[in-house]
Amino acid sequence: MAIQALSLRFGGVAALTRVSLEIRRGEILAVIGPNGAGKTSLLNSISGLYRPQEGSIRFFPAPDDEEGVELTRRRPDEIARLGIARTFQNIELFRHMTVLDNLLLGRHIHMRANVLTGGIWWGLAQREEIEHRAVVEEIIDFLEIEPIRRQPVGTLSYGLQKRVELGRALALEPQILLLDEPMAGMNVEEKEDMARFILDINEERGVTVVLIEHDMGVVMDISDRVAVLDFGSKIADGSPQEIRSHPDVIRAYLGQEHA
Amino acid sequence: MDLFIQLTVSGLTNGAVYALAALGFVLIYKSSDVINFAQGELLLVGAYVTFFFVAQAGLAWPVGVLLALAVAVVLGVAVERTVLRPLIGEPIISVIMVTIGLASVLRALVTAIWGPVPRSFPAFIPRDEVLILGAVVSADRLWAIALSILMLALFSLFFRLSNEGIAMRAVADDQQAAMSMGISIRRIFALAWSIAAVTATIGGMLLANIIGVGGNIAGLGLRVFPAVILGGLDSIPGAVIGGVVIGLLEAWTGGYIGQGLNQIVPFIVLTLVLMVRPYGLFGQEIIERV
Amino acid sequence: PAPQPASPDQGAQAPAQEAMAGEPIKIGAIFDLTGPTSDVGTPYAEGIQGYVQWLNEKGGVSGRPIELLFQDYGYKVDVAEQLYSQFVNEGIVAFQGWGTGDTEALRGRIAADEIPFMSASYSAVLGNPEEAPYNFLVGTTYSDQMLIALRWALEDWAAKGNAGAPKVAVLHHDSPFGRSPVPDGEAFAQANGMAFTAIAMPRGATDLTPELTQAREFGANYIVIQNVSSPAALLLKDRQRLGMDDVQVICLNWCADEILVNLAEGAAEGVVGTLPFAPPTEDVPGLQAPRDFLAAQGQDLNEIGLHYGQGWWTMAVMVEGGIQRTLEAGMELTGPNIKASLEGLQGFDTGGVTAPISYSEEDHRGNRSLRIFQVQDGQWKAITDYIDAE
Amino acid sequence: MLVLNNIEVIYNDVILVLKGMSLQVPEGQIVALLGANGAGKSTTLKAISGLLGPEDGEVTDGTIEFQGERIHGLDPAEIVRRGVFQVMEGRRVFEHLTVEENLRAGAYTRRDRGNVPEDIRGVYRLFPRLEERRGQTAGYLSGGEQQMLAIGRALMARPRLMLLDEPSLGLAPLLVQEIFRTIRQINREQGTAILLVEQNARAALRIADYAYVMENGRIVLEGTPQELQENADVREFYLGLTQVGQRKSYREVKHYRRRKRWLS
Amino acid sequence: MESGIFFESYRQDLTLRRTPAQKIRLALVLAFVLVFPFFADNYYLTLANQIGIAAIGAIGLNILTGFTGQISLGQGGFMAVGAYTAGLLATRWGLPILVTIPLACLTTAAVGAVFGIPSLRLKGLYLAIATLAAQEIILWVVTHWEAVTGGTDALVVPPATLFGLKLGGRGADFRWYWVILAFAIFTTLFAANLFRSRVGRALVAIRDHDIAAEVMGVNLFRYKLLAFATSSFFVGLAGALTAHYRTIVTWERFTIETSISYLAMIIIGGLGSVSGSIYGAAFITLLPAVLNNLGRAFRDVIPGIAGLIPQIQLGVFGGVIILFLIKEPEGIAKLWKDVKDYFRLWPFSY
Ligand SMILES: Nc1ncnc2c1ncn2[C@@H]1O[C@H](COP(=O)(O)OP(=O)(O)OP(=O)(O)O)[C@@H](O)[C@H]1O
Ligand SMILES: Nc1ncnc2c1ncn2[C@@H]1O[C@H](COP(=O)(O)OP(=O)(O)OP(=O)(O)O)[C@@H](O)[C@H]1O
Ligand SMILES: [Mg+2]
Ligand SMILES: [Mg+2]
Repeated sequence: MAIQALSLRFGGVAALTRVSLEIRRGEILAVIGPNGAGKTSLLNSISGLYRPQEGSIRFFPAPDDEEGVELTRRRPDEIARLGIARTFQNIELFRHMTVLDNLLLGRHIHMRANVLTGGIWWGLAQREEIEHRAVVEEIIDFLEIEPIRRQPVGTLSYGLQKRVELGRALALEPQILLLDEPMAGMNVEEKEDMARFILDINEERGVTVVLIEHDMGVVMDISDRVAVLDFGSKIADGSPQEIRSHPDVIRAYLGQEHA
Repeated sequence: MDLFIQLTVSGLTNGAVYALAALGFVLIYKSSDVINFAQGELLLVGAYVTFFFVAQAGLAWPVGVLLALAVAVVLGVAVERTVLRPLIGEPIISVIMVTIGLASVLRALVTAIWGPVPRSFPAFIPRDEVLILGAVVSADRLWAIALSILMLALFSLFFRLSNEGIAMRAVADDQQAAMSMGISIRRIFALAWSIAAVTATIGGMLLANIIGVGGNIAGLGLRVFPAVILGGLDSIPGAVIGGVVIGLLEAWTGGYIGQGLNQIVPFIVLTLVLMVRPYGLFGQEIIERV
Repeated sequence: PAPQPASPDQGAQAPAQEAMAGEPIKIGAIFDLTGPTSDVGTPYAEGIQGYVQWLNEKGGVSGRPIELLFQDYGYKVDVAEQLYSQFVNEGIVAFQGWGTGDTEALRGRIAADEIPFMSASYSAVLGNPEEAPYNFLVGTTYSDQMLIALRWALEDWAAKGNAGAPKVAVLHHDSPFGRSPVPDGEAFAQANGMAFTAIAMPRGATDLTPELTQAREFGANYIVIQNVSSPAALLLKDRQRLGMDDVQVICLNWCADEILVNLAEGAAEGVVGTLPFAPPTEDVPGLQAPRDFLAAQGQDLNEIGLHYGQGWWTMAVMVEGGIQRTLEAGMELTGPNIKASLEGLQGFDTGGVTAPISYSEEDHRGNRSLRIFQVQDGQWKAITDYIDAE
Repeated sequence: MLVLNNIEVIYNDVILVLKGMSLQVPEGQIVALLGANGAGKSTTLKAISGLLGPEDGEVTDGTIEFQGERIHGLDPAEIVRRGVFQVMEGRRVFEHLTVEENLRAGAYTRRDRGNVPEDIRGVYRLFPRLEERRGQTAGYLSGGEQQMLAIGRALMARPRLMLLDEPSLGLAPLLVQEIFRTIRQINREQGTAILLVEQNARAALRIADYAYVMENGRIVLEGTPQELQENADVREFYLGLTQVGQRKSYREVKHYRRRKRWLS
Repeated sequence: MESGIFFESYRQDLTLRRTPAQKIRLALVLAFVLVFPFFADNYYLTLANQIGIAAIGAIGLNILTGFTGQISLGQGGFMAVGAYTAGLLATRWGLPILVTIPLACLTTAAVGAVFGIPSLRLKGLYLAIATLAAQEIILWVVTHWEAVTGGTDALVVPPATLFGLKLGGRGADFRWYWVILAFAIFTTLFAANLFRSRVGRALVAIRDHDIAAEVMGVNLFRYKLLAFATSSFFVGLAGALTAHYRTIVTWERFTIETSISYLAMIIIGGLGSVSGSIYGAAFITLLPAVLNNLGRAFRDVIPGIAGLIPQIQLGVFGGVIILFLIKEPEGIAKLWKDVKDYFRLWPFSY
């Protein structure tokens, strides 16, 4: 995916100014930056929730696809169908639905029952539910959330919700997974779990991952590349090691402690 | 041209009556997110209570009106105590439903006490005709304009500047978080309902002055819904301007087209306006950040 | 089915009659005591109940008391249906409805159940047995009221020394109830060279200036109102404010009552009305019984108003014109028999409260004439003799 | 100052979440409460501040005392008035209010209205970013900005005991340091006692005077930060240190790990 | 006591009724429903039929409001579309009900979808106004378009026949019972099925969080329109059944009051619950009936207050709604679930 000179403003606030960024197939890219730097806005632009005023986001679904698809004028659901899934900073699950239903919704684009077949149930809809249920159960196994399958997600603790949200995104079988602070609010143990999930998703399922995260330990350890935003502009971009010692990054973001 | 002026003036002034009725709606919504389906019944109670003090008990009207306003405050507090308090933190839609129940209770009370037959209202609000640009209007409508402007100013300042006003908006945003600020939801609800009942009493008085005290005052509760939405559910200036715009639309369609189309033209215009401005003319956007 | 009054084997039924003696006759009724029309529904209901009580105190019908099964239905159509079927179940032989909504909704059902039905909805269609075989009207239909009003307007116009024909605007409730007399009125106006227009009054309006200015633009000399009292009173006040005093207002029956006079305050002076039922201020013999009955309970008919007599006499027509005549003819008290008895009713005298009531197999309109009344000094006074709609 | 004695909390009349939870916060100290996701930390805080009601939760057993008086069962507003203020998890700012109005909402229970403007300036000094956005609708702030606002709002109440639920959540490293410095500063300068729920165990233990670890609705471990830092489980699961005190790499997480000792 | 339920296959796991207790309950209810009309008189049959129709309408409304989260104040209007379409088709062209009813449903679905267009932009109560507009506009058309609606005061529908069997006349309530029951069961099953499959899930997701649903690939606009259409389809069914069952269509049955009382049904029954819609329909239909009977009983017992009984009934009606919601804000469905949960775990609560 190639992002070029993307600019996004809200009234007077410039959330993004001419940000260009490349997301390479199969990598884990971390996006870091101070609070309010525009990281979430960047993800929102990719998934079609924000309409940037300028710039382009080109997505290349297949390796040999030179042309690519322009995302900036597309609806979020179209973008999802292209294979781009995400999680949210503040957990945006369907609170009154069970974990299972949340994950099954992730399968939405892969299913085809309509009102009629759904209402009639016997036949297509039932077969389909069973089929996709199997896929979802696999994800449930993978994320180790078997015991809470049938709980409404609204009553789960924060950490579990984060996991369910990851599961929902996975259920979409995306090519690119956008994660907005997936480990916020977790203790080290849980972060380790999460890190392992992300690595597995990346390595075993071959999913490209874009990750916003403030825990530098995590960022340094699992990402292949890091991009840094500050005040809506990209100030650096490179391997974790390069970024760690980048003076602008230290000044704007890390502080001395992490240097 | 004469016709146009007459229609415009009468639409404007009638709109002010709508505005007064709409204000209570907005106040309750603004402080608790609740659509009050009993707003019309609050108007009704207000009108009858004033009627009681001024016409039946024979008090001088300033005293009667003050007493009626006091009753409104008591009513607001009573509603909070009996109905809203147990529902704090429950789904808003349940609270909305409860206002439907409340409407029945209030209507029953009023007919039980005052009977079903409408009566004329003591004429302490002047009803003489006044000429404006050659158009005739009744003085009570001018009162409606004055009062709605006054309340507009009063409540706008209240919500912007006073701590209680800010607390009310906070409660509407997030009850639990507001509780954690030490804001007493009960107090805020009682306050909101009292204020709404007070405006309803004022609106009810004016309305009774125009159409008499009777059950159909309550009908205005839902009729002002378009005005409220057009202005923006949570906007006080919106309620006033929405009321006026709807009043004008009704007057023009009534005068030029007729056919009872004035019942639906406001809705059509309103829907079109909303397609351009989904939160009404002045309503605040629902914030959806992810 | 053809009515069979006085069947030859009357004697055979006599023992059955004996056995029934003293057995109450059940009649169902629904009232609007809490709904939107409760202002007029309440006195009407009291009139019906008053009549039943009065009759029972007198010994009932042929020695049998009337048992009135009644409930408030708050003008809710589905509640009306519930109560209707409940009462039918409990053995009613006739039914008193109330408004347009329930009368229309039950129309098909009462025909199937063969339950004679009266109500305070006076749409002409209900007087047509082909459309509504079991509905009977006591009040003059809205259409006939309209014709009478226009007839009077023509005369009045000429009497005031005007040439030609007046212009008439009908301001009506925005519903089928309101519009029901409009087509007949329009036809009459056309036939008589009167300019005619119909203007809808929006429901729940708080300002009728737009409608009035429309009427003024049209140049109306007469305004006929087919609506209930509260909006009509608002219209009168707005009319006065707009200086349209020279336009004569005629109220059809649902706004021609004491409520209008009270609500409109001075603005109702001079308004005329088509009143199918005489108001209490009118000293007719037919109101003496209700007046005395109420007085015995410490109440005053004049206070309660004309809808009391309306309810009273509607019930009286059903009981005396239908049930009593059925029993007297020695027939079994069934819906078809009551219907047949009613259809044989000729010139039933209501003591001057209404024009005499007659029904036939082809026509369930009780009468087609009434007197015009006018508000003078805050009271409805008859100003004409009976005017016929034909 | 604050004493929780054996409290039990039940949600929806059926889900038992706290099972005999006890802890103490002495006057003027910072106490850290650590624990896994779903252990019941937030529930504990809500039980103290009386905010369980809207979530259908209920304290069914045990006592909560603040300065020697039972506070459980009191109206939340009353609890705030007595000086206990919770900063809720997940930055519950009032979205439709401006930044400044949010701060004023925080001062709702204050009686000394005169000092409020000065305190607002104080918050702006602490978080200059908020001052830039003072007139902006809070709902449009970035996550981190909202977090600053939530803490600033708490300061406005000048509480005696502040309950902080994961204050560093979603903050950039620089700001995390900043926030913890601020917490300590508030504690030292104003004498505010603090009960701190935090996942960033390292930072929390650095400023705390005492710490508890909870798991599954009860306290499983407590002690001074030094004591806890020496506990092998805490080192591994909360601090992410290897046996030799090196930070583990997230890349090398083993798929099967040692069970915690306290989960027998 | 059940200690947990285990399933061998996902198919089993996906059935609507899982436990033996649920199956027994269902069988009991079915048995009752089948036997009831043979013992009930017309009054109870009327009530049952009203409940049946209301349940269909309430399920329809719940699809839109409870499951998809779009508050609708247009129920009365949409029912009117169904009723008038069915009525007109039957009167004008003498079509049989097996034709008029589906056509009425489809027409209502189409009208519903048109009025759903503002949902592209509007949300929450602002959208509610679009449905209120639907209510007012439809009723205006119905009462003014005399060329179509006939110009008489009400539209009289000829008594229906089904498979050569006359449904009208005496005993109509009994015969209609079966027709309404069949449609009610169809509606219930359809809705229940819908919400355990893809489309229903997407609708619920939209209610819970529309942005998240969109990002997961749900086309919001299409699904909102779909919700409007599906909901209106069943609301139209309720209207069409009313038309044929009562053999007369009058606008006064479809006012805003109707819309509000249907809202009451689904809120009291349980938003987003199919069975809740049925409970709510029963509750709101039976409450006035019960109060009327109480009123009649008390009128004779305490004659002193006879005059106030109607007002008391009205007040109690409101009071019961309030009390009920205070006790159980999430409706009868939740109450019933709690009762079941309690007995499942009983006597070992917690
Ligand atoms: N919908 C919106 N309307 C107005 N302003 C917005 C909107 N979304 C974001 N902003 C502004 O854009 C800027 C960037 O916000 P964004 O959420 O992208 O930051 P971020 O980098 O994700 O920060 P954090 O790490 O705190 O989450 C912020 O100043 C925010 O106030
Ligand atoms: N409203 C509720 N209804 C039912 N269960 C709840 C509710 N809120 C929380 N719980 C349950 O209570 C337990 C404790 O939740 P709590 O939020 O206190 O955990 P926590 O320790 O704060 O976790 P985290 O670190 O993830 O925030 C969890 O298992 C959760 O599922
Ligand atoms: Mg962010
Ligand atoms: Mg927590």
